[in-house]
Amino acid sequence: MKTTSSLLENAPVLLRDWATAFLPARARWFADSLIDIVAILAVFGLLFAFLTLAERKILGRVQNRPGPNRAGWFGLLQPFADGIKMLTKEDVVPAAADQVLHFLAPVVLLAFSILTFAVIPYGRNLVPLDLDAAVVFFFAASSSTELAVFMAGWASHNKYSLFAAMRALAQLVSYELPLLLSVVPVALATGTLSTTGIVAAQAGWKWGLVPRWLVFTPWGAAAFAVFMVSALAESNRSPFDLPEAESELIAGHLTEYSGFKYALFFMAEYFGMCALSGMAVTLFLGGWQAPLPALEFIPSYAWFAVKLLALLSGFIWIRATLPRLRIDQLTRLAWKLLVPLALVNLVTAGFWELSAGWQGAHQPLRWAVAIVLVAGPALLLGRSLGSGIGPRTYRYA
Amino acid sequence: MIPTPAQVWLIPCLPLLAAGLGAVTPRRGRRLAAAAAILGMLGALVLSGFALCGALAAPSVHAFSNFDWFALGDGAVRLGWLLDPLSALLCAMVSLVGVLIFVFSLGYMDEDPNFTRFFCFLSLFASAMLCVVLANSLLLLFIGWEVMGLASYLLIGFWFHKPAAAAAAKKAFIVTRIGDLGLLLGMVWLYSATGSLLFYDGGRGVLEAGVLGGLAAPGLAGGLAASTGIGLLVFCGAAGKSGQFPLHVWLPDAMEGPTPVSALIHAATMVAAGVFLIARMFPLFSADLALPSVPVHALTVVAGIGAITALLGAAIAVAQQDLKRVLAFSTISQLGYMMLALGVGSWVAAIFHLLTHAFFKALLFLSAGSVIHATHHEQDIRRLGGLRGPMRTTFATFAVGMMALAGVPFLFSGFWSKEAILRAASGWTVSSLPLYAGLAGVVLTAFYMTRLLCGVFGGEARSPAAAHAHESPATITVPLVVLSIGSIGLGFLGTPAWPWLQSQLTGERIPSRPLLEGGGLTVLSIVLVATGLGAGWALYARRGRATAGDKDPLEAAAPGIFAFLGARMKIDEAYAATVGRLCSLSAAFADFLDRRVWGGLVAALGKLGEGAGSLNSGADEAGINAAFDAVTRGLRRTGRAYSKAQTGEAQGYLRALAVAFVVLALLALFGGLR
Amino acid sequence: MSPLHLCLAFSSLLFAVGLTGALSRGSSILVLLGLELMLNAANLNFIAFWRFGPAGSPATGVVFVLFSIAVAAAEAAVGLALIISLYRNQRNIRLPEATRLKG
Amino acid sequence: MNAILLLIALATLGTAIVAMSGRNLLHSVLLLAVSWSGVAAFYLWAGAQFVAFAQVLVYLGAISMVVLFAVLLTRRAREDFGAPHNLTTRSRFAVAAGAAVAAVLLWAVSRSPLAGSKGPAPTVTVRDLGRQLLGQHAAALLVIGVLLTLALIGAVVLAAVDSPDFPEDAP
Repeated sequence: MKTTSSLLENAPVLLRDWATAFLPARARWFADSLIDIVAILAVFGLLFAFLTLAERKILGRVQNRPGPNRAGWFGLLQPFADGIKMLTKEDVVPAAADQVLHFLAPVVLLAFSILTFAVIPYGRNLVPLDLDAAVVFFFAASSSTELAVFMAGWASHNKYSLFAAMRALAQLVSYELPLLLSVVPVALATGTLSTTGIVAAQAGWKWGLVPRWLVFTPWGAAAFAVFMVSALAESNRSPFDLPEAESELIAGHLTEYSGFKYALFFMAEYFGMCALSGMAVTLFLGGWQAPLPALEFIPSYAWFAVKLLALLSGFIWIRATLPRLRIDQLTRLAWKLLVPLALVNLVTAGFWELSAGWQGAHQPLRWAVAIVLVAGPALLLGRSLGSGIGPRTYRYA
Repeated sequence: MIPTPAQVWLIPCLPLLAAGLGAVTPRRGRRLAAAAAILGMLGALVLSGFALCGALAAPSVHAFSNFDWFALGDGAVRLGWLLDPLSALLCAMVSLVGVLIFVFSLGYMDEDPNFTRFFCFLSLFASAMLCVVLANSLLLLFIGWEVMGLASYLLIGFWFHKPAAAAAAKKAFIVTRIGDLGLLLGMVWLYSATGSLLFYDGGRGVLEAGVLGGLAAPGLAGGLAASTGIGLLVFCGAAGKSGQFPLHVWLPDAMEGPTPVSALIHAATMVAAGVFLIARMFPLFSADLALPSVPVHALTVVAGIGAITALLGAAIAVAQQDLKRVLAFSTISQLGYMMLALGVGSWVAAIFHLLTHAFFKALLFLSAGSVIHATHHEQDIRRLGGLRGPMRTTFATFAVGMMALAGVPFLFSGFWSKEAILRAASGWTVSSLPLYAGLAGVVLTAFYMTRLLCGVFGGEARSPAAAHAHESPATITVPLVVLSIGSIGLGFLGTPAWPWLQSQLTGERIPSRPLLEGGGLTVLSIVLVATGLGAGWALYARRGRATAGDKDPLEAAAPGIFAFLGARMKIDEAYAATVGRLCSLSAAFADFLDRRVWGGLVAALGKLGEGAGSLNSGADEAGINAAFDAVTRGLRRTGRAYSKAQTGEAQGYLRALAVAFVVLALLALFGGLR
Repeated sequence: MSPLHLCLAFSSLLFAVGLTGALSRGSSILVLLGLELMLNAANLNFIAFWRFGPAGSPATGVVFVLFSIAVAAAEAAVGLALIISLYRNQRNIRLPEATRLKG
Repeated sequence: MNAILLLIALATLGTAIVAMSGRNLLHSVLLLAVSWSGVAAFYLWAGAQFVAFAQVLVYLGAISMVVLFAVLLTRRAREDFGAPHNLTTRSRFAVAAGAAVAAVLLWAVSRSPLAGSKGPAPTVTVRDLGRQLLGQHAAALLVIGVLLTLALIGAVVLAAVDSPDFPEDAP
């Protein structure tokens, strides 16, 4: 992989070095990281803003209506309008609420969500923190957000919000398992847990045409599917948006929040979505690798952005089409389909790695066996999912 | 169409087939069984006739054909068939006499309900006898020997509803079985010594010079040769079967069977088998003659026993009242003569006498049969008499048989064969006792035969049955006539002037010698026969006996001896006294031993066990258990004390842990453990 | 005072705090958490010795901490299940009152 | 170098003590979560990144959740958390025992001759850890796997089975 030396490619790094050149060595690391943080916040803050707009626009188009187009040209200023609205709204806090926890919940949630951005490689050498166990760091941070959800649910001293918090926790905990399990084959294939290492392992093209991204391997596709479904559930999006579904428990564990804290919760949710899609891109779609050798002249961070936007639009599209799942269907999907599939995927990945050396006639055989190992369990397990339409049974302690 | 040795087995096989057929035919298939039996015997007769021509064509050759019976280890048990003048002659004699007797039994057994079964047993017996005669292996001979024993048991006990017949069959079977044991031991010894039981096997056979040399060596204790030992054992078997002195007791009782059976088995064939066996194994018997140092030769024993039996048989026959018993004892005495001939070394004379005896003794028995048939089973001579008038042909044939047996000179075969024996006995170097016994026998034989003739046919009918007697039908009288011709004609085959039979048997040319070349001996025997006949005629013909109740003239003369002889010299009672009592005594002793001694011992052991058990439980109860309970009680008390410490409070335990940790740490730090 | 001694002191104090908590509090959940603290103190020691122990020590300390974290997780799960069944049988989770299992 | 250590130690110990003595059960649980993340910070300071992330993932992600669930499932009424924190004889004895243990441990630590090397933190990459786990400690890994499965299945059975003594609890 020849390192492109085009100006555009190295622009961000050069810019940053230029800015911190005058500082003494010791402080340079501190300044660099400060710049990184500001850059990430700016980029993803804007992305969050326009993402809300894009979402409402796309939903509108899907439902054959124009969507917000009043604020500014074609509604482009709508997010800023929402922002101002949120800031000016009164921040009501329930009297009997647990003041400390009530305030802490959004802060902790946002802190951990943003923490996850530290390890995603945006460009060829645009990674804020190159850790050896980056993937574990990412999932450690993302799994800590559950505490904040509980705090929010408990602190608002409201039966419904506690109830909703419990449901959200059940969903988050259930989907954390398939999320982690689907990532394990990637580590198995690439041999490392550092995100830059994973992206480097997906460089190059097979027969000069098909990039070596993991998604194009049979187990990769299955793992990508499981990862995306779990990511949807982890970020409480679309079919799994039971906690803050309007028709259900008002706004779930967010009912007692208003004004800026409510905006913070939304921002944290979108950041979670972006982080998870970013990780999906890194793990399965080859991070900032270009799809074709010919297109290598386009800078790496552009490719990362294109893929990220593609996935985000996928999220929104799914939200527009799929109906909401009931809590028992949701957990049954996780435990009876996704977890077993992820485990079987481990086996397929193992087979794939062991049979890497097969030549000639064995190639199609290898693909056939892998496909059967992937499709078989999916079909078999999928059959029984819809059968549980019967009445729900609740269990007390 | 001369049958080669390989096809010789067909001769015994045909009667066997007939026996098989007879066995499966139901009781009412009378004609079928009879026809099968007779056809079987006729076939055997024709085949043995052809075999005889074949054998006589090459008299010196022992043609044999051996085959493997079954595989035994790496080798195999081999049997074989033998065809030489001896076996051919015997085979022809057996089948001829057999056919005649089968025809006779057609008439005799006519109204018997078990007619088919009788013919089945007869055919079985005939095939066994032929098998013995033609066997080239002692084992095959032994098989035939045993089947003959079985057939004789079945036939003697044919009217098994009569207790006497059943007892006689058992007695015959057991006594012959004792003899057969000796034969079996001899056979086993022979097999272990030589490794094969075949007589002639191309050099390796038992009777051939090569092997005999090994046997004849004086290896046993007291300088006895192996061949002598084996010979004596085989002689036991022969003695048993041919009714020689110690084992003859079964033959008179065997007369309980039907007369054709007595004629065929207890006159012509089976009893002759013993003599044939020794004649067949003569090379083995005579092997030890060459050894100077052997204390006793097998043949001397044979001669001794033969002489005693001859004398004993003749003496008892004189005092018998029953028609068939007299003939039975006469057979025993004649067999004694044959054994005597064998003992003195001339097996050819023995076989010649065997052949002639077969014919005239069968003739006598069948005539007696016809008498019994006519007088409705009246066998006691005291009640018979005056039958010469109504039963002419039977009287004539009976007379021919009597004269042949007595040895009336020149015309009858008995005289020539007896002369041959006496001449051989006179030539014997060891001792001349057998000669004197033979001469005494001649007198006695002539005497008791005339007594019988006059008793049955002379004088007046002494019972109503005898009075109403009338001549038997043709099926009975025709065989009688044929046999009488045989009795007369056969003698001329072996006269000194034309010794055809002797040369055929020995295989080398014997020069013809003048007719009376025996000189004084022949004249002496003629005189003795005349004296016997005269005495008989004097005592019984002229004065005779008026009524059945009168005493026998001889009895009047010597009542003590007559009674002693009449009771068969009390040999049966002697056996019963000695062997019988011995068995019952040992049985009683064994029962006592079993019930009292061993039973007592086991019961004692049982009691001992019980005592030990009770002792043990007592000690266990009082001693060990008590101590054990005490210990457990102590344990339970301390256990309960400790359980108090188990308060159930988890944190209590944690506190205890902490305190213990602190104490231990202090100990470790300051206790100088460092 | 070398960093190793400081770390060991820190872990011993954490251990002591955990022990006191487990001993003093009535609610069985807190006792369980005290236990977790003690376990964490032990892990501290492992990493301290791995970091400041004899040079070039292999990563067995780290591996052992991983295993002990896993065991602690399993122990917490089972412990809480026990507490729930205790609650079901005894209507409250006060440990001093749960003394049915005694001699 | 030591300053950061002192800071981390202070934070962890402080939150631990407050958690243990706190009245509100939920507050103490959340405070404990903070003290666990303090321990994770210590691991980071000591250079064992993987262990730190694992600690955060397991304790904050999993164990605190389970404890919170347990707390919610076993509370009868609101006031349950406000248990009066009276210094009974039991807690006084507990503190004494704790202090004694602490004293003994500190004494042992201060007297221990271990010097401890000054060298830089030996870096342990994930690949080495993986190779060690599946090489030298493969058996232990398998046992841990079995232990975890059994423990969790046991926990589910213990918690989910309806107790015969209180039938009214069954759904």
